Amino acid sequence: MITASQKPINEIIELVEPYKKVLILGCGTCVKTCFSGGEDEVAVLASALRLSFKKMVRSIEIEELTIERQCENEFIQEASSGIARNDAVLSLACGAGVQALAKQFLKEVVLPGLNTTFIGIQESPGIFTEECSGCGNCSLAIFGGICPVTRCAKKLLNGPCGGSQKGFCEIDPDTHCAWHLIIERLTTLGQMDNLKTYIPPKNWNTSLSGGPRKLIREDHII
Amino acid sequence: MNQIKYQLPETRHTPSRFRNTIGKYIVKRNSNCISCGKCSEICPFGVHIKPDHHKSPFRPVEHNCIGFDCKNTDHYCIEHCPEDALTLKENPLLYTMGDYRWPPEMLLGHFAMAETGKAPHVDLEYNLGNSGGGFDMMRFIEPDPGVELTISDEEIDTSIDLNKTGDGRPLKTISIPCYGGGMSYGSTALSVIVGRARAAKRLNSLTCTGEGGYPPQFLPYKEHVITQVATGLFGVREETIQHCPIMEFKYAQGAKPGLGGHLLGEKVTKAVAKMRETVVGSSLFSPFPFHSVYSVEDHKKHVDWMKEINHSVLCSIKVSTPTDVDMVAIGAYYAGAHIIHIDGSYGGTGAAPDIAKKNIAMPIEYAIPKVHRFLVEEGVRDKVCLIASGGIRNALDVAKAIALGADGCVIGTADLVAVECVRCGNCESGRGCARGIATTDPELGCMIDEEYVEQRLVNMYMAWRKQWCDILRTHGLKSIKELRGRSDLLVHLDYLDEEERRKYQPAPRYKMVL
Amino acid sequence: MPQKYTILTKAALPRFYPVGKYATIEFRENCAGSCKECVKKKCVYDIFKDNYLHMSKMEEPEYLYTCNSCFRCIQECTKGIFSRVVNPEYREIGDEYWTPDVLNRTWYQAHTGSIPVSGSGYRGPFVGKGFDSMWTDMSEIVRPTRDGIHGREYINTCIELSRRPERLAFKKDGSLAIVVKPILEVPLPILFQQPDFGVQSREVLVSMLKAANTIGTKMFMNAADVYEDLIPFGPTIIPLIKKDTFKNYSELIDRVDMVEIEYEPDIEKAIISLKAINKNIIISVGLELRADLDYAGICVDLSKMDIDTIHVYANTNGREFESDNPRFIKDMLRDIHLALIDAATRQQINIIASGGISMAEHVNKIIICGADGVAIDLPLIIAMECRLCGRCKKGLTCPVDLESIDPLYGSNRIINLMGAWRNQILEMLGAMGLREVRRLRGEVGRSMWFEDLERESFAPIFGERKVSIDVG
Amino acid sequence: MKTFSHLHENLLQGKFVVTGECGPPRGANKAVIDKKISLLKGYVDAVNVTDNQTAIVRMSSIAASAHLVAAGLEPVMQMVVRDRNRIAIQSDIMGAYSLGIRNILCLSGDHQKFGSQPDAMNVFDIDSVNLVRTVRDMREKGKDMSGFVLDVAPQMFIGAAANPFADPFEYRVIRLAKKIDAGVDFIQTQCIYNIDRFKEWIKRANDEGLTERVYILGGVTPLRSAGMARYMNNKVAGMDVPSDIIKRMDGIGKKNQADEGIKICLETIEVLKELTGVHGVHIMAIEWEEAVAKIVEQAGLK
Amino acid sequence: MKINNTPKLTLFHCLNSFEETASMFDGCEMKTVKMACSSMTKDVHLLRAFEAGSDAVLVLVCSDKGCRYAEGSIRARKRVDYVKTILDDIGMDGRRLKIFNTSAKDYGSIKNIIQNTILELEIIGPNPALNHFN
Repeated sequence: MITASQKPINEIIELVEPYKKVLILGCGTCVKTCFSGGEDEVAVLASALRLSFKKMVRSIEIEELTIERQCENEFIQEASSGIARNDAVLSLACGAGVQALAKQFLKEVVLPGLNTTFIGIQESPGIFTEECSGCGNCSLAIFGGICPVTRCAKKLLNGPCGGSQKGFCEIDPDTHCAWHLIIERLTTLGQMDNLKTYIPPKNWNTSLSGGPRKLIREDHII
Repeated sequence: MNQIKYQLPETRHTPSRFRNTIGKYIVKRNSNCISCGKCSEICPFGVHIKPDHHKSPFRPVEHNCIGFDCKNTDHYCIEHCPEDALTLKENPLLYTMGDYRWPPEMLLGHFAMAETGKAPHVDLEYNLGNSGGGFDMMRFIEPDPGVELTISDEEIDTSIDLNKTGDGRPLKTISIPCYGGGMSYGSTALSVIVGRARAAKRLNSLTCTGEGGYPPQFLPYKEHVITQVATGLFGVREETIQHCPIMEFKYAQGAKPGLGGHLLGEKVTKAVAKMRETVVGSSLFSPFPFHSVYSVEDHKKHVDWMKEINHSVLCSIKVSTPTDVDMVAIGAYYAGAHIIHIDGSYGGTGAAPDIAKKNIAMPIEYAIPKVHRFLVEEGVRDKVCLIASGGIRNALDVAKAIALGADGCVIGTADLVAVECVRCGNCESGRGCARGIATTDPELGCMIDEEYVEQRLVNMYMAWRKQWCDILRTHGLKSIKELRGRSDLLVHLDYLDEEERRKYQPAPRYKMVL
Repeated sequence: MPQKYTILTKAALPRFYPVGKYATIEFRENCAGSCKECVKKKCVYDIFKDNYLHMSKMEEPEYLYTCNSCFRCIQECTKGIFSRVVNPEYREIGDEYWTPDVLNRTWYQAHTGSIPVSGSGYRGPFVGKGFDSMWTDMSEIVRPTRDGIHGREYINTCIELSRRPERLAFKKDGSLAIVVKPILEVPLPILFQQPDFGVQSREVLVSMLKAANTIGTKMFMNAADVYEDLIPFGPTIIPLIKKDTFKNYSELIDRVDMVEIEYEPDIEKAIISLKAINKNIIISVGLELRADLDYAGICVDLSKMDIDTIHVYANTNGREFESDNPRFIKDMLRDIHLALIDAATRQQINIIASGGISMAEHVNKIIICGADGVAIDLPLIIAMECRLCGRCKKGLTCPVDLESIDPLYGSNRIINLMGAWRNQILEMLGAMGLREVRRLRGEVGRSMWFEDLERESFAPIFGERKVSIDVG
Repeated sequence: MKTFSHLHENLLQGKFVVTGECGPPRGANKAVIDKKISLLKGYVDAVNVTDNQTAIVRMSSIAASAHLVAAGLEPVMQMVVRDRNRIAIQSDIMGAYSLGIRNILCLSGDHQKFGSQPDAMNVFDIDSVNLVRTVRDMREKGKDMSGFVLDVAPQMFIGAAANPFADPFEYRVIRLAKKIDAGVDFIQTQCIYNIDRFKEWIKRANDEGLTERVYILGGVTPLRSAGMARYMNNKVAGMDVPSDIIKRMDGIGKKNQADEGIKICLETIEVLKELTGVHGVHIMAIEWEEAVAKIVEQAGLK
Repeated sequence: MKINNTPKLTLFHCLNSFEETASMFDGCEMKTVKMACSSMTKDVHLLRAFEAGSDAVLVLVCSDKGCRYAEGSIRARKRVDYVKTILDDIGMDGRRLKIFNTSAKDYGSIKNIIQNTILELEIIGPNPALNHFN
């Protein structure tokens, strides 16, 4: 899923300050799962904003709504009338959701309430870790299902650097060295040979380095 | 008595249909867990499971946990956890579950029996309800230590004979002293009733169509399916009478005596309507009385008609329990019934006005001895099979009912509990049973498969059979037939001196929020 | 065919969320969030759907008022984050006698006008106190009056409030030799009575009167509360008066059909002067069932006076007043009924019982015990969503804003409740094979009593009972 | 006032300056550089040394610039942010300064997609505006980006590019202002063919007073052929070759097209000379350094 | 700003952590909210209490080991901590939100908690978002 965290509330206050009527629009998919943009978070943020505006002796009208997904037009439509009657939309969705709104609604102000962080998983309750950077060219098969591009701070492809110690990364003693994990796992799997072969420079053309990407499935286009 | 070894149907582990099971205890694992797997190594009950190829253990399987008793063993996970990551509590969910007649532990106990085919290993009180009267106050007496037999379960006879009249019709024998009560196609999902029929075949017992017709799916098990004739005559056809071993006339249902049946329009789907020869979506009423029966003579005509259609069929008369139930019973016998089936007022039902369930007619505990005694006095007790139902919840209720004078019992609710009914009572509201049991909703009705029903029922009855065998053995009996009418083996706590009473397990009596 | 008496009901949604029985416990922290299998989406009863609505408006915490207890959300949640608890507020409404369950079912009936129906068997204790220690009886086959759901409309639920002549006498020409008083009857054995606590705003009273008027019954209310603008309800009102002060209400007395005077010694004189004010008036005497009174004896005395009805009061829970070990109304009624039979006046006088009548079944049961009909008070306000929280007794605001209830709505709710009650009464009468509720009065043969059943069925087996039967 | 380079000095004196361009070789052959130096020396005030232009790997612009310095020709070292993160950029600037390089042109750089190695990961750690700011801060505050005080801070004359022909047109002047605010000293524009549009742009820049704060060198590229004209219009991003110029080239015989190109170039220079706010020309004779001498002489800029 | 004289408190509690008695609330206006389990007090409930004008909000939970749902009390505490940071961020002063482990039987200490809160409110001041239009 895509993880995100809520922007500091003061930043959000600044964002919405110019507007009198704001719709806080939650998204019931990824960001709900990481507790940053579901119904509950929308309610909390709305309440906090109302309080802080009251405190500033400012009036603001806040409407709350959470739709299933903000990155798909089908679902965005549900928010249509809500968006129309407000001055601005504070979107609690990932960046894709915010942009999908901006794409769909020509004249409405769309503000991001979240910082989109990464593609990851909930490793254990409350702990989310980045697992994939969407490089567009997956080589997890070689690395025993552990991604060095994402999880090695140096994106090294031909083995660990000299900085890892006791299985932890030199940049953060709480982060496992991805290469340590890869080696451990490949040893278990009996696939250490994978690491003996030379791995050529990665083609970054398929990643964001190649410019914004487009996925086209001709068979779905009529 | 010759030494027969009974072929018992095989029990098989049949877990819950649901993802999360309900346990008496809750076991929580918090984030301190380092996935060392210690808990899964020591727990013999499968609460903690960590397959070798998994990094971290599964969420605890709480319903297998034996709770605080575990403290005294060497496998108490809470203390063995090196990280203090485990917590054990009594599950507060139980306070919201069940009722006076079926307390939560009895429900859970039956779930466990239906899952494993054995008595639950968790300390659940599954034999006694919380109702404060009737079966819940009765106990089997402390047996004389000398009388206990040392024979295996296989050598104990739990069968009963249904035809004692000697009228030349088949001597139908069923291997357990109970059979399934009527549940109609329409009130209950098809897979459930067919599953019951399959179980009846494996158990060599019977199940009953209820008043809802005879779906063709019953045919492979027809030797084990009773056809019910009730006032609406829904789905009764000549051929269904021809291929059934027993024909049941339902005069009243214990849970709503004096009232007719009522199947809500929503439950009358296309298939149901076809079966009942009626229109889709229209509510179906069964009137209370048979409009053709206004006297015992009329009733006899009924019975004769049926016997004429099928020369080997046995006749069962199902009546409820008014004050004059004894008279009704004897009348039924003389009209030619092989089985007199009395249905007490605390039994189950698909839907009944609350006012009827609670207030009309008497509990089965009173009716059994009343009828038994009267039949004895009339000298016909051994000519007729007396079957009790309506509030028989567990193996001990069955045994107690037999000791009070019945030959056997009919089981309804417990069958449903075995397939995970929680008795929420919404059998007919909205789309019907949310748990997919008593429903014909196209979606909800597909939540259960026949095989699951069959095996869960076999499991439960095999667990019950173990209990019956234990009782019989400890009281020196080899056959459940010998237990019939042995009310001397029973005591009622309210009829004992204080001191005497202390020898027996006290009756659970706590206040519940209903 | 003559018009048959029916009570027309019309669904009346509650104005406030009824206090539901269950609340869910859900630790969202463990939630999988956007789980496709989310049980909240799949709830058969769509409970969570509504719940989200009040989540965003949220004035009060999130209870699942309409949870139907199927346990599926608990058992199917992919992360097992649900648990359930009995709503603490639910535990607290009502009291021992007026249990939350009674309130809930009353609300349901007032809402829908239908009788509570459920699946599965009976869920309660084997036997209880009071009305719960008796069962009504039915008969199996040979009672031709019982036609199930059909033919129930032929069952008559009328009762009289006027005195019945002992016997008719005729002159030689065939005309009546005695004066037959006009007959006053109500079409169902239930009268209304002003509750002795609770919100008593004009709207509340008008709601009750309107309902009584619509279904053709009458309502006992304090004469002092009968303001001028309630006079249009005149024939529906039975003013409650006292010996000392009734003269202040002579105008009112003149305009109503029936009046009730509180029992005091030497009541007879007052009755005579009442008749002087309105010679056709039907008189009821209200008698508190106090432990220090020989109420059966008093009733016998009263039955010999020129009155029509005796209205006996137990407390709200159906108990005797002023007693450390109060008896229950069913036993007290038995005594009174039998005393009147002994005095050979039972046929002439009517007995209305009130106190502790909380469910439809109690009406039948108390009639079996000897009453002609009942008067109810609390069910009326419960029908209008009262929670018996007792806040009004402390001068606090009413959580369901009873004082401003719209009488049209309020009466609708009460009519629904009465419609449902009457249907249940019919249900039982049908099962018992009776065509008339009047035939049920004193008909203990149509009942079974715990103590009798124990003696008959269990004593021959278990011997002497050592734990005394406590069903009073 | 301090002058940072000869180019700066010339501009300060109000001279209409000329800069040329020198693309380093795709290899380590210094002779190529030497040849280009010989072609340009004496004709221009400074020479831009491109930095892996069009993302094709070449000798580094620092090294090539150093060769120019050694040969006595003043380089304008181009630097793109595509290949270096901020760490490399700052260190390279310091290195360049130590080698005697005094002019820098701060650019974003062409995307590698069209270059020789499209698989490469690009950097774009900071953008060109920030690069300008970084160089300016080093010069003026003596600090690197982290705020560390440098013992000798590079003192460079800072240039940047501007493209009056890219869309949206309205924004082009705003962007120019933004670069000026960041501290740019001189601007070299994209090749000018659409002279009308350039006039409009410079007019707006004048109106905003921007041309008083920065030296603008108009970019010109002599067309070698009609094909080149068409190619530049169609394939090179941000290039605007009006159709009448293409037509004009087409109307000339193949042999004389190069001369015609130079002619067009000279005409453009003539216009530029007269425009207020234009302080010189930047002649980008791509791989045709011979043309520079010709143009400079014929335009009378020597 | 209008300052109300009697402090307004909202108290969230579960069945086992608190039992209401009248004399407990001398000197303040108290709204009590009985929860099925105090851990069901969601973030938004707490904020709404402030929106409704409370000067302080108290959450009473069972002891950490005493929670019927095993971890409810701990969760409630974490959630309260989170809301405190929100309150601090928006300048409402997180100190006006408090959580205590109590037991319904411990009448005295609950009374103390309430009185201390009232005293503390004299320092912190009334709800700064109170009494404004909107």
